[in-house]
Amino acid sequence: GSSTPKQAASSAQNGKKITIGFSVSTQNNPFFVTMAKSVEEQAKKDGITVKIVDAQNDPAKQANDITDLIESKVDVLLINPVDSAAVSNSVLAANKAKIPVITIDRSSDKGDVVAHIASDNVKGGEMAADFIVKKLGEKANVAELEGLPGASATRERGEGFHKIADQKLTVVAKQAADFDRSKGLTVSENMLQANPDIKAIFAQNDEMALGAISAAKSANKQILIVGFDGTADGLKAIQDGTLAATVAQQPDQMGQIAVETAIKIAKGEKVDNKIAVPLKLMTKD
Amino acid sequence: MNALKAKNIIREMGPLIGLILLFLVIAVLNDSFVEPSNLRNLLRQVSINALISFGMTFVILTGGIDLSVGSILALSSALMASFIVKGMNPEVAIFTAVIIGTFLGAVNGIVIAYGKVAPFIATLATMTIYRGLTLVYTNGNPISGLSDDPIFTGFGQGYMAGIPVPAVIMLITFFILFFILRKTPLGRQTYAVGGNEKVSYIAGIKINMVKIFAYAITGCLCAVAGAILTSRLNSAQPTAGLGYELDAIAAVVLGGTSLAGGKGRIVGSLIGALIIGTLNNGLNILNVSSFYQQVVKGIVILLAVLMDRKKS
Amino acid sequence: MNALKAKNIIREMGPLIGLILLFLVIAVLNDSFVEPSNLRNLLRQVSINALISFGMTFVILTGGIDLSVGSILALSSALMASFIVKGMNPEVAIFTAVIIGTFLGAVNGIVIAYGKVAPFIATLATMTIYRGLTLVYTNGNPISGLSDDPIFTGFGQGYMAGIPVPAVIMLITFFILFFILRKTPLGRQTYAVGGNEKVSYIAGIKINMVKIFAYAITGCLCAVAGAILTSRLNSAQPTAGLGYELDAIAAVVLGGTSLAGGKGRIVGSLIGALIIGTLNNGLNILNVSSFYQQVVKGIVILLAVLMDRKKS
Amino acid sequence: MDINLTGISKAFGQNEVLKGVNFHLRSGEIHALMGENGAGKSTLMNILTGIHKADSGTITVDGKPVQFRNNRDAEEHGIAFIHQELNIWPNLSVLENLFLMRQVKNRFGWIDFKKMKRLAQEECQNIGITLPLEKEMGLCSVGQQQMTEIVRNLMLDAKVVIMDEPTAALTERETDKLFDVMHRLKEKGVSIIYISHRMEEVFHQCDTITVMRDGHTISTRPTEETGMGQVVMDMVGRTISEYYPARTVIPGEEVLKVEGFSQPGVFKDVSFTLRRGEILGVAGLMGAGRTEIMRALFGVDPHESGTITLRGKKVEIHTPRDAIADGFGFITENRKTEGLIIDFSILRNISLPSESGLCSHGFCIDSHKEEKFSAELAEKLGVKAESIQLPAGMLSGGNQQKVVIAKWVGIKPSILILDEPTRGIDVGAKRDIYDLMNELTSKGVSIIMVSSELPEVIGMSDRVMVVHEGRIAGIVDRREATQERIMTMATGGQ
Ligand SMILES: Nc1ncnc2c1ncn2[C@@H]1O[C@H](COP(=O)(O)OP(=O)(O)OP(=O)(O)O)[C@@H](O)[C@H]1O
Ligand SMILES: Nc1ncnc2c1ncn2[C@@H]1O[C@H](COP(=O)(O)OP(=O)(O)OP(=O)(O)O)[C@@H](O)[C@H]1O
Ligand SMILES: [Mg+2]
Ligand SMILES: [Mg+2]
Repeated sequence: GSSTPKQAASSAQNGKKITIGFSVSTQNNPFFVTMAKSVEEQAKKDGITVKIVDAQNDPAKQANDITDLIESKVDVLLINPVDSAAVSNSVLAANKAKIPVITIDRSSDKGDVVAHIASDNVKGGEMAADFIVKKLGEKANVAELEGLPGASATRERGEGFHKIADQKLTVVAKQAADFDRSKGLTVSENMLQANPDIKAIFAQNDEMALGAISAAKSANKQILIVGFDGTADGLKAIQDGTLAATVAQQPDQMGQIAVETAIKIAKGEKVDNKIAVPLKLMTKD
Repeated sequence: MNALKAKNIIREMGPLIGLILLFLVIAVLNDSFVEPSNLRNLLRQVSINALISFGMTFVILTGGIDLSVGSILALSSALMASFIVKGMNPEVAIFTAVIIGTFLGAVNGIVIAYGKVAPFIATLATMTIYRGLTLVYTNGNPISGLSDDPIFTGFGQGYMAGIPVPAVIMLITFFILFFILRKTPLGRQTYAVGGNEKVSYIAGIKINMVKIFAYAITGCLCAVAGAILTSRLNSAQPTAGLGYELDAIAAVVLGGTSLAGGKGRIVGSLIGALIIGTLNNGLNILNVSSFYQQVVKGIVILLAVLMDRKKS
Repeated sequence: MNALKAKNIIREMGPLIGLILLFLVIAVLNDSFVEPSNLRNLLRQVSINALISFGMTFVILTGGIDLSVGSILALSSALMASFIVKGMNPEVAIFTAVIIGTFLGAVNGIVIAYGKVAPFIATLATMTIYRGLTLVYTNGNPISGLSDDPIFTGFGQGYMAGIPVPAVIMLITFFILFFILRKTPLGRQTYAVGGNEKVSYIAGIKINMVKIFAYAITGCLCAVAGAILTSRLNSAQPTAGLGYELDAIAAVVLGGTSLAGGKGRIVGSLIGALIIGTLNNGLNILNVSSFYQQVVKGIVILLAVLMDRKKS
Repeated sequence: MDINLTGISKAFGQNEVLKGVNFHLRSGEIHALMGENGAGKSTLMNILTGIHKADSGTITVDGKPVQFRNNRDAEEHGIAFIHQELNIWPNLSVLENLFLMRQVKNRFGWIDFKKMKRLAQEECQNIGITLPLEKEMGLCSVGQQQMTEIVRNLMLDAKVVIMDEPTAALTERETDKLFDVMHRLKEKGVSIIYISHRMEEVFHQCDTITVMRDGHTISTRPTEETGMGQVVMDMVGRTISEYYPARTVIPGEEVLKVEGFSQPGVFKDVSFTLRRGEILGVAGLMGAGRTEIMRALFGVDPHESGTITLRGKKVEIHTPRDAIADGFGFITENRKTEGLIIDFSILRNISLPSESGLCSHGFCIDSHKEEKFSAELAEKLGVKAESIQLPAGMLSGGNQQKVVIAKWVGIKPSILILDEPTRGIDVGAKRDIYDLMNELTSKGVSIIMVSSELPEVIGMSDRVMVVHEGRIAGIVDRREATQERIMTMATGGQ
């Protein structure tokens, strides 16, 4: 289905410049930085105004941010939720203010969302595990670098990975490195120390994977490392052959699609309710 | 004497003047800032930090500090949410969570008072412990699917006489605590302990009790803030409250309370929380880029304290 | 007299005994912990926090605190990386970054000394400002594609006589600072300012200079730590150093230095950093679940301070 | 109330401070407790009031054995204790300091500040003093702080009042007020334990004198049956022939000239000169601003106008550092907050301003040299301590004062400002300090001595400068200086 609230549509048709508000979960992560940047660039290209607010990974701050955006009467609200459950009330509030909502990357548990643009984190975790199985065969020893404990990406990517890995691989170590490259490095060093027979590492984002690469290098070990996100540094590492694969999320596409969808909505055009941005397993070949 | 009083008043007005200036600047730059609906938002947004900083004021007045506020908030909110999910009456669950928060705060106080551990390190430790327990308890997952009970949802989202309920709670708490600090022996002893612990001990003040009270009340208020947050988000987040300690401490210090203990006022903390809240709200409304927001926020805090620097 | 000395020694050994206990426990639980390769890792991992906590020791001895360490690390490391990318000779870039770090630290010191702002709030403000500037400068992206220059890569990754270069830097720095604190008037004055600022002022000590020095040396060491990190990761991260202030302060306090200022030893901070590093390394090696890790870490820190509680 | 302490022993670590002390207080008497610095007087009183626990011995009150838990417990049993080291809350107002432990509440159970203020004013009127009730305690002068402590304790309606050197920070007038009150209390049957190092006071006011030395009770005698010589003999184990040593130094040329020194609201148009080897006494009432003038002169506080001429050369002093560079030394009146770093060892406290001079190889401190330096000074001043490695905070009040003096003598100043230098110091040590002053002046050091003890000012000064409400009321030569003359000038009379 699709919907186009009349208010927003009419204001756009009156010739007033369209303003969209974008609440992004964090800017402390290149993935979301890329997403925010592509939103900004696309908006510039299309000649519309965009207000970007950064929730700094805090759902409460996001709730505040969104009320502030509603307050400044944006035409369309783009939300990249910190957490699907926590964002629900904000979406409901936007519904009440008759501002159409688009969610990106993570969904909202409640409320009317005109369009949801995402790639599936759980699916991505599965893809990573499948890749390792394909490369190393079943029962290979793998280690997992988790993101920030309690964060939704941590949960979903881990869930997908374990769906496959618990059956077909041997997960010998699993430690949090908070999506941070330097923590990824030290934690990998320590995991490799304790388990010299690790054959592969799945890192829940590219930053940690890059840390793991440094660790493998300094331990002089050949290890299959798989990342997630497909950031610029991650892709470069694939070119260099140090990173075996990354589950690329294409945040720039997400941003572009989101802005285009928002404009359509503001102009009263129909849009799809679910827009999937495909995940791509990037490897050297 | 009169000149002294006038000087005192001006000094005490410092933070308020800062707040008013900030308010005016943002209002001039964007009129939607002063719309009633935004002011209501502002109050609601401020309430959580304000409640925590009220507690923090007590702690800082005794010469302590509490870094574990965010973790207490998260743990009590997770427990509350799971009670509700398990079918407990939401009001009872809120009440229970507040008791738990008070207890967690009291644990801080006991470690500090009887264990004689420096407050910074004691609460740094409990900060990680309580956060870890929250993650263990929730398994890292948010708890959602909470009640639709109107009292529960109203707790964070409702209005009373046009004022958001969280703001009402904040104001009522403020008046109670203001009164305790000003007019009761316990309040005066809070100042005394922070001013000179040794003398207070010799004089027969139960300094351990005063300290434990300060941390317990902080824990209690964190749980109240947690309940508001849970109701607003209609879910409990294991990562809720990360970094809240810094905002609370900033609010208290912006309000003119000395980190050395013994000197300060809770009105100041309210104003401090309003400054921080106004800044966050205003920077969003003015659409300042999130990278620059941090720079601006830091500079404004610095200016506000410099304006008011003679204390400390 | 001798009994007093013996008591003092035991008290001063407190943190060391804690470290040894921790070491033994982990070694018993998993033998790969004591392998030379892991000890080398451990030293390398510890070096960054240790360097920062050496600086923090000076700051805390003056009665201050520095929350901006992580942001200084990030900003100086981002600038360094961009200089290298722009073609500057890596060694010159490291040197320049260290100068910049020292300058950023000195800014803290100046705000605190001349602006008479409480250190906590001053560095809380600069923490956000410096972090914001880092994000603005890097646009939120890591800077990679740095040099393959062996001196540069060796800075973080190399070995000298079988010891990781970062650990060598840490040890050399340690001895220099140890000497400064123990043997030079500047070091003594650092203690005096923290012990009683007024008395020090009347005794003719340039308290502002002493304070600025403490913050500047901290900034300098943050930049050195940043250079090590950049070399290890072969890239600069805008989010580098988040939360490092807490680890550094914990190391200093675990080492027995009083947050009230005037009392403490830099050896203690080294031991404190080793305790925290050992804990992190050990918990990873023992593959403790990340949720429980936090709980365990908090409890160990608490126990370590309780063992050593009589000071503060 | 009749209090009997028998066989009280107490050791701090290995330092045996009290070794079986006996002390008997009868009801309605003023009982002086005397002894050298560090004899254990304060410790004994701390034990009586429950602040410290005795290792052995018994305390009986009206025949019943007691053991107080803390000060408050003692207060509730009718024993008030005015401490030597002022026990104040610097962050609270004078009024709150008076009432913190016994707050007056209204019928709702709230604190009734108005009523407390009224009560405080009444009490002050009774005694005949005024206190700035609203002022923050930390901003008050030591004298005002001391008076507040006294008033607070008097309001307890105690049956026993212990006064540990109450007059150390008071001037003549306040001291007289205090004596009036003491006698009024005595008439009401209150007993008073009075600790002081001032002989005249003790002999005029007290009924009985107990002398302690090295943790033992040496003697307890009614005042009529003893004399100053005897008491001094009991205290220090030797006779001290004369109270004030003869001044033999003949002042030389003028070294310091201060002209038109002013700071609005604090002091105005202060002009005086100081000659080489001279001791200039400074007298005045509490709050006259003597301390303020000295602080400004040393650069601790600002001054707005005026010139300082040192040996014919104009100098600018804006920080203590400037003053030290110009050869000034300054012994502050408040040793606890401005004189000592309590946690530092005696050694480090003494060497603090001299550190840069104790360096070998240019920049590193020579610890042997430092130790020798401090040890010599500590010895010279007769600091009584087990070891100079001990924290200064562990010393008795008088010994702390000696450490402060040692510190400043150590920088070899050419002009030494002493603000209440003998506050809390025993007769023997006082004499040592006077001798030291003479020795310093004979070596050409000039001294400015602010003191509230008129006999001391008259006994030791070459000239006496009297300060009244921030102005110089006059400067009189030693030969013309009488107590009456100085008091008249100090109170604004001609
Ligand atoms: N808390 C303490 N810890 C260790 N030693 C102490 C402590 N309090 C007092 N002393 C020691 O006990 C001795 C007696 O001190 P006390 O204060 O009783 O002397 P005093 O007779 O009151 O001297 P003064 O006339 O100088 O006030 C001193 O040597 C002092 O160093
Ligand atoms: N730190 C301070 N801040 C503000 N006012 C002060 C301070 N110290 C003293 N005063 C005020 O300055 C005036 C003079 O102080 P003070 O009583 O110290 O003078 P004094 O002549 O040295 O007397 P004495 O030495 O006998 O106490 C008083 O009114 C006092 O309250
Ligand atoms: Mg004494
Ligand atoms: Mg004075």
